[in-house]
Amino acid sequence: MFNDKVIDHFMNPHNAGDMENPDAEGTIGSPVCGDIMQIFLKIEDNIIKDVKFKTFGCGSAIASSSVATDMIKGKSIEDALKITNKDVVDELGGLPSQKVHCSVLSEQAIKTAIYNYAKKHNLEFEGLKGFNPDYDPHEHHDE
Amino acid sequence: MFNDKVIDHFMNPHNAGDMENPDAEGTIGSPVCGDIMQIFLKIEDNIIKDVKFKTFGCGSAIASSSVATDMIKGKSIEDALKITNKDVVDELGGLPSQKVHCSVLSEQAIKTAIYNYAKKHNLEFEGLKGFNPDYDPHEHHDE
Amino acid sequence: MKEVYLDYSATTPVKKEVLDAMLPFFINSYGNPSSLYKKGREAKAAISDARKKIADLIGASEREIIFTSSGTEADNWAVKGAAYGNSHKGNHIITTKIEHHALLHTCEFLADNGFEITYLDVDQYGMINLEDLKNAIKENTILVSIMLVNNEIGTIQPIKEIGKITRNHGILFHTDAVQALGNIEINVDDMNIDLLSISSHKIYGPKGIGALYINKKIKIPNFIHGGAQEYQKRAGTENVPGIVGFGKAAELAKENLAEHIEKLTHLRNYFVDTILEKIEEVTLNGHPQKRHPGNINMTFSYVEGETMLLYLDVQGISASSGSACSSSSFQASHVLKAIGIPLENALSSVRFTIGDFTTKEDLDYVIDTIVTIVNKYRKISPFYKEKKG
Amino acid sequence: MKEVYLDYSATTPVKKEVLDAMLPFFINSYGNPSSLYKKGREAKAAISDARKKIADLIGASEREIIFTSSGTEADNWAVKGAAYGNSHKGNHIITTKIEHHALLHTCEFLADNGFEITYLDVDQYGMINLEDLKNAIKENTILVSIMLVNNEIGTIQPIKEIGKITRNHGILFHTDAVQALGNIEINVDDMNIDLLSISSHKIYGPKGIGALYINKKIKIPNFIHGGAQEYQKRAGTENVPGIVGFGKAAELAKENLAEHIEKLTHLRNYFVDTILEKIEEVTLNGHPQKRHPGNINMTFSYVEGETMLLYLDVQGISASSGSACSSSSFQASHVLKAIGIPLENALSSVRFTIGDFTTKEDLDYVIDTIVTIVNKYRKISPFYKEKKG
Ligand SMILES: Cc1ncc(COP(=O)(O)O)c(C=O)c1O
Ligand SMILES: Cc1ncc(COP(=O)(O)O)c(C=O)c1O
Repeated sequence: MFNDKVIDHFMNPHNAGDMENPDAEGTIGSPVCGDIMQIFLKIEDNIIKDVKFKTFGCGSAIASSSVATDMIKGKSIEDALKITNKDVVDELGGLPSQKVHCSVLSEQAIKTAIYNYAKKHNLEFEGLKGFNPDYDPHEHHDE
Repeated sequence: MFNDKVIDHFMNPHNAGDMENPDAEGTIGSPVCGDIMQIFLKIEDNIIKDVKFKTFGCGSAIASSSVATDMIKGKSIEDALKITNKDVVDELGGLPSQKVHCSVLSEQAIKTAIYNYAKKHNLEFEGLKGFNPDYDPHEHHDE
Repeated sequence: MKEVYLDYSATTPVKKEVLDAMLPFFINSYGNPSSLYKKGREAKAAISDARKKIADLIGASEREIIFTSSGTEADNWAVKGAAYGNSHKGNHIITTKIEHHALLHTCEFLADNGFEITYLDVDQYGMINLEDLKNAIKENTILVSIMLVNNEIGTIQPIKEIGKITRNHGILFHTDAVQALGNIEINVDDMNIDLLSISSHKIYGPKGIGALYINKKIKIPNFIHGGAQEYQKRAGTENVPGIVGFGKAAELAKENLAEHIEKLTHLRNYFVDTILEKIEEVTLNGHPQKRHPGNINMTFSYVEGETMLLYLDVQGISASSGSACSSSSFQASHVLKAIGIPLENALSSVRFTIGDFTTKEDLDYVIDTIVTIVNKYRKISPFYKEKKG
Repeated sequence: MKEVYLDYSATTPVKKEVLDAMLPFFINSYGNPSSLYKKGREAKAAISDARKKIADLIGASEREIIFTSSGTEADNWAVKGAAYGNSHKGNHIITTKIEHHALLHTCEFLADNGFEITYLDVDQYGMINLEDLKNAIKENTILVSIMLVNNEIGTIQPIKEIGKITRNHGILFHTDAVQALGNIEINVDDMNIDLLSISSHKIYGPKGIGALYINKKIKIPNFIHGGAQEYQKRAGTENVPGIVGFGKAAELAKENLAEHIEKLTHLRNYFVDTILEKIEEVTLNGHPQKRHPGNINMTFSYVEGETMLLYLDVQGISASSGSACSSSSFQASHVLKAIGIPLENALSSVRFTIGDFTTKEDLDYVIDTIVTIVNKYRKISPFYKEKKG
């Protein structure tokens, strides 16, 4: 069902755990959907210096978060915002179709964290245009 | 399903075939029921000297006729009339329950032949009391 | 003693390759295909593979094949499903007088529940008349169900033409292809079929598994409700070894189809010709050409069928009086009646069906035995008068 | 890699003795049981023998066992049959909120077709309340269907008492005993049961075969129409190897019942006690005593169930999130919801089911793996706050 890379990221997720005093934080999902995702960011000069995630979610959600957090670490906020759900899935080498929606969760959690950061600091990012932090990934990716 | 004695009588039936100038003849059943049985008798001094049968019927009907004709050969008419369907089945060593009705056919054919003989010669036999030549064995032995 | 099995239309032995394909799924890969772990995924993949092979054999696509427990269940589902799923449009169903009991008794059930059934007549060969069909179609007709190959006399119906008529009228068309599968070419698209029933144990696969082809353009309500198996169309833990066996049997059937048909046709003709040459007053029932390649249904006048079957059985030969499921009560077959055979002749008819393991030697043995039987029991038949000279 | 199968309630491997009993019926004794010749009679005798063994296991008589293709088909037949067969008397059916989907979806179908269904609540252990049942019975109640053993949490219902109530009211009583068979004592007469569903693949028999017990005093209409098989109650060529395998499995289950229950109970208790000792904030779901001897359903708070199952799978361990047939969509189980478990906990629950091939070593390996998983994923759970000190 899952390829080795997915399994590896699932079993040994990168950037998982807590962060003391994050500069930005985003939470998405709810236990009602069966999964919840939190992202913590350290941001310096518009660069994502560090990232951590926590999740109560399935293996695909964990693996996606592991890869997605790797991908944004060290990037500028604008560049991080350019990373799509599809990029994450590609980086993982593919997910079963009924699991693709789980990868949306990490993308959305990152955007939410940056959205909160932007709000707090009164910033605007091109990549956040049209972003709605109350978006529910489950409604759009049902089979 | 069938014991060896039944199979043996079925495959090598005794007293099967035609008879020239029989003294008595009885036919029972009809192709509508799937079987028909004919009995021919030579009778001398109330003794059944010879007997033949013909049938379009199943294996059990053939085996029963083979045994029944053996049983009446050489007997007086009154003694022959005493032979019941059960005696025939016993002599065969048993028949499957759904096949017992086939053995009734030979008993009834013999009685019919004697009935016809009695009528022709104006005789009366104790063993024919209550006998109805239009009796249909299939109506009474259905499963 | 020699044993000759000539009842391939009743059921077939499982081919060794088929059993070999099934064996891993009993003790090792025994997982429930709905389970997410490895053993479950193995089972699921095996089902998908089998489904493809079966789809291939009839020119369907994988998602159009839904496994059932038998041809009978497929017939029940197709006909009841089409009936109840379209009861808002009408309540009239057209079928024939020569269908298998799985179809006829399902129709009787529907007739008891407010549906109206027309049973088409057939000619002396067992063929329906396309004009009769056209005339039978009414405003409220919702389903036509006509079998592809008859199980007793082997007659093949003009399915493609029937399908054209039903498509023109926008009526669903089901065909019972249980006897056709693996014995004639089937292509569901070319034949304009909406629903088609098949069964594994007639093509050298295991018993207890069948399938219903449901054209992807149509929908019928479920028959067995429960878990989400079979694209949520038929509930119940999948019979994995059975499905795998059916798949393998279908694969072999596709590979061998031309050869199989040729071999059976050849043996069948040899048998029929030899019998007709050696015995008088014998007739072949069913269509002379348009018939199942392995089917021989003959009337041996004056000899009762059950007598013949019993004698054959004692000699190690398996044959039947028509459909296996009614053979415990020897009655005149509804099919022989429908083709107009008089009752005595119907009761004097026996079906021999040839299959992949039949040899010419087998047939010679059977022919000799038949000659013996006919001679023996005609002599003691009240109807028979020997033709002298 | 080590492989440990702990999903015996989803399905079981076929025991070697069972497969050995089945094998002759594929390639040699392949006759159609309806056929009159030797090969047919052999198959018929084998079916009768299997039927006796299954009847023996539940205290029934031979004629009361009718083979079906699965537990699901038996459930469908029992409930639809009882419903339509008694629709002149009423249209009300009582069942529970924790039935298998085979039952629930059948009831939904009936609800769509004019029947009225009452779903009884259960307490925190999954037990129904007999007073609730009595209060639910109305003038128009025609059927009570309550499962014997729940498949997710293992709870055993007070079937005998339920049967007393239904008998007093002259209402038919069906029980889904698919999980109970071979795992607890069953006696249909003692338990006042009218209809009972069972399935072979849960007791080390093959998939694709089940049975419905129909008390000889009652009659329900047929579900699958066609040939005269199964005392004319269920049509379709019999799955002879499947039936023979089911029979053998039933024979073994009867012989080993006491030992089986003892062994499973012992291993189950060891597993539960060790887990509870090693991991905090874990609970056992279902009834503490009145439960299936091999069933372990536990909530590992803060760890998502599918994560746990995937990790276990990678380590060669097969377990499930409840009923196999819904596990392709990980949703909170209707059973856990019915016993009042909050959603997050329901999503953190996993079912392990122990069987005849499970060893203590297997369980130690699984326990160690679970400890690793829980430690690892609780750390990254947004809900979890480690208790310090
Ligand atoms: C309680 C219960 N009922 C019914 C079924 C369905 O039985 P089957 O898998 O034979 O269709 C199952 C198992 O899947 C079950 O656990
Ligand atoms: C034409 C036809 N339809 C349906 C069936 C029933 O199929 P199954 O034996 O798989 O129930 C048969 C064979 O028994 C058949 O010959």
